[in-house]
Amino acid sequence: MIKKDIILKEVGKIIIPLVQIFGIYIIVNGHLSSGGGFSGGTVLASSLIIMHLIYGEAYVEKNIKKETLIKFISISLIFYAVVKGYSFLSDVYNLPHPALGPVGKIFSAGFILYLNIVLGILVASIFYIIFSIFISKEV
Amino acid sequence: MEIFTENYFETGAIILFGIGFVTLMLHSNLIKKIIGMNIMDTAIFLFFISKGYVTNKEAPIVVDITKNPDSYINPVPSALMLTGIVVAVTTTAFALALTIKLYKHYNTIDLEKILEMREES
Amino acid sequence: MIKFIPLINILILILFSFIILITKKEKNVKLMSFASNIITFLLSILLLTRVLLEDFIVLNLGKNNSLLGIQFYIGSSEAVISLTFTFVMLMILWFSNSSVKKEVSEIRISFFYILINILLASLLGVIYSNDLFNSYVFIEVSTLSACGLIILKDKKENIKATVKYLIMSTIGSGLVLMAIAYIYSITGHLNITNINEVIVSSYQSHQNAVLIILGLFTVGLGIKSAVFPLHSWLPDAHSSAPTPASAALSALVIKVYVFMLIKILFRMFTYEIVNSFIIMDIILLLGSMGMIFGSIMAIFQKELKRMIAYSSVAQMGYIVFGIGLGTISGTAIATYHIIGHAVTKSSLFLISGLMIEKTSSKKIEDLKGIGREMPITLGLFTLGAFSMVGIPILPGFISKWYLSLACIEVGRVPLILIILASSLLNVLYYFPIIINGFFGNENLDGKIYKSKKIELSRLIPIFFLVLSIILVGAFSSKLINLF
Amino acid sequence: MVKKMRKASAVFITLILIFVLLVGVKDLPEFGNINNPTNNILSQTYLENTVLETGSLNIVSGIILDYRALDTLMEATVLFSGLIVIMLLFKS
Repeated sequence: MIKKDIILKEVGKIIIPLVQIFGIYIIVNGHLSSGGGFSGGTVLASSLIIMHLIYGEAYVEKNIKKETLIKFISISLIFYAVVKGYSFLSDVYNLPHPALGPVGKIFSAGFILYLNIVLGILVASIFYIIFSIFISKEV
Repeated sequence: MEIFTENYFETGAIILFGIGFVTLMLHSNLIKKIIGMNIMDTAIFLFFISKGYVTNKEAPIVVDITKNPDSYINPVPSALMLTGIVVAVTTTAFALALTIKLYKHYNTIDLEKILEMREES
Repeated sequence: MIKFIPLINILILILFSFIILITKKEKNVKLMSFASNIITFLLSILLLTRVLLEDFIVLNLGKNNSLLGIQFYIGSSEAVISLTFTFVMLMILWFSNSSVKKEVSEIRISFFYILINILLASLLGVIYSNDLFNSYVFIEVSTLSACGLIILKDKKENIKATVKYLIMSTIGSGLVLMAIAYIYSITGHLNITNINEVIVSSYQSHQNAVLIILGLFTVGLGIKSAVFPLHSWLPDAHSSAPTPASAALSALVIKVYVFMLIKILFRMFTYEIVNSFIIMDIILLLGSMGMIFGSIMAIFQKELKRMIAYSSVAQMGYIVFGIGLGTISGTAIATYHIIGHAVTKSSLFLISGLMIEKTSSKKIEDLKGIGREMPITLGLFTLGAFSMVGIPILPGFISKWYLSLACIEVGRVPLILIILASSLLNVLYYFPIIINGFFGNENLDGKIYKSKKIELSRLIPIFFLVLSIILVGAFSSKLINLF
Repeated sequence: MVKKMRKASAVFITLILIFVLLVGVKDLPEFGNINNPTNNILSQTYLENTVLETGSLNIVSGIILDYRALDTLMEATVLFSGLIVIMLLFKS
């Protein structure tokens, strides 16, 4: 799985940050333009996958451990479920919830921005883990 | 007959669904079966999405907030199909994982051959 | 706050399953799984008492608007079924506390508990949800987690059975989604109550489409719930899974889809609309065929678990038969049979798991004389089998009795013959096990009395399940009146 | 021979399925017409209220993360259970 091609490595250095920034852009602008947690998360996951393919698994492991990713998944799902359960309750009982903010700005739309970010992390981690399981055929 | 040319989106989706279904039924190769499964799912998404279309209207992303809300298409099918796509992706991933595992055990991905093997042993 | 119990049930189950993923110690995993299941069980009791007072609860999620968000509808049948399911799942968990280790390797055990939690949450979701697309998503979750339960054992047959199950159920869910697309196209709603309002006034202008929708729902959900000609995946999947998993699959999972079919046929469309189409006769035919052929297939099986799995096909036939009658009483009995069969089949599977573990053989013929070695266990098995065959007071008899009454009510008396024939066939495959187990004289040589005794603590959950079989039978008239 | 029979029956079943579904399409409302039942009060309310009630300019995003958020939560659970099942499959 180790490709020592110099061109790939150098191009990877430029491409990967761009892809990551693009993914984060899609996630954060989910409530303003087309996009959102799922599509942005897949873009982020693809950047991790490119990293895995070019530099090998050890390099990705050095930056983000798989156990950390699993912790990310668990924590973001817990956050999602708790926040959403709270917001269902708050709709009925008029409990406090974050202000909607000015329409059209990044920090607006109440919970939606945070949920999108959480979903992005979740989707990116899950897809990368599935990919690495497929490629190494073990957990 | 003309209703089919008017409802060309639905007709196309149904025919695509048939193609996926027949791929799923005809081939015993598991990868081809999974491809058939995917075509089937995509056809259904196409069918569902076409329900939301309204002639001469825009995608439901507000750019100008003062614009009349009547100028956008129906957003419900798009919202539903976003969920549907993720479900289909997960099912595909799981089916592929099963295929890898089956290949490890039997050294073939031909489902008919695999099913025959039990009767021998 | 009680209104929110359905949502809290689902959230607690999935939350704990998320936490289990990052929990290392096995003791904590078990503790959390038990805690979440006990909480849902208690909350379901609370929900039932509330529903008995108010007839039904409607819960709107999302801006408190019944039109825009997702709606949960809990009537009395939903509440009773959810109580039964949480109870059965709790007993299965209790049983697996000591047994699952014998079939599943050490590192996979925490996955078992995660999958059980997700499975129960998704089943409860399908039961509660009053929104078609939401039900579809819950169905997909339940399919994936059911697949996971089958592959807990790392054997060739399990993977093969899972591939079969996955392909079949993908076709099934595809057809269901297609049906949802059609119905959205002609009504423009996803909420079952709203669809009902629209479709009652407009179904006559869409006769063909309505027939196709009914057909797609029947076939799609029929594949998933193993209605007779579409059952080919069930015996492999249910017999190869580990014992607690096959109890859950056979007792709970396949029932949910039939219950959703009941909701769609009789709450979304009404009795009047449905009975004006040919589909009800087809459902009735499928049900009767399932009752007969499922039993016939079960007779020829040589492995105990496969036999019980085929018996599930036959019992699904009873439920579908009740639906196919197309009357209120038929539906009530179908719902009653869902509950009766859930408790009976789970106890039968758990007991057969114990017997297989002790004799270390899957074959039925090796079970001869087992009554001498494990008298209590076989005694419990006998009670379950009596319920399946239809000995009075037990739920099996009661559903057969009321099904016959419902047949007379709609003037289809010859159908009673099918019920009778199916009961006789049931006798043919359950009684040999019991008779050979207790009385087969020539088999008893060399078998020592109570030699394969099982610790009483492992039998307690099965005791509770068998007790609940008797209770479901004893309170049958009250239960049927509820539905 | 058995194989051929099976293939023929597969094609036959598919043709019947396509035919039946196309009969259904014939019964459905016209594509893109503004008076279809799908463009009812439900989609109207979504279009009018989403920006005001959720503050999201992307109406689809507002629907899946606010009004129908339970769908999305279960969708995340689908992903989660898919991951669990795949991890389970390759754990040995």
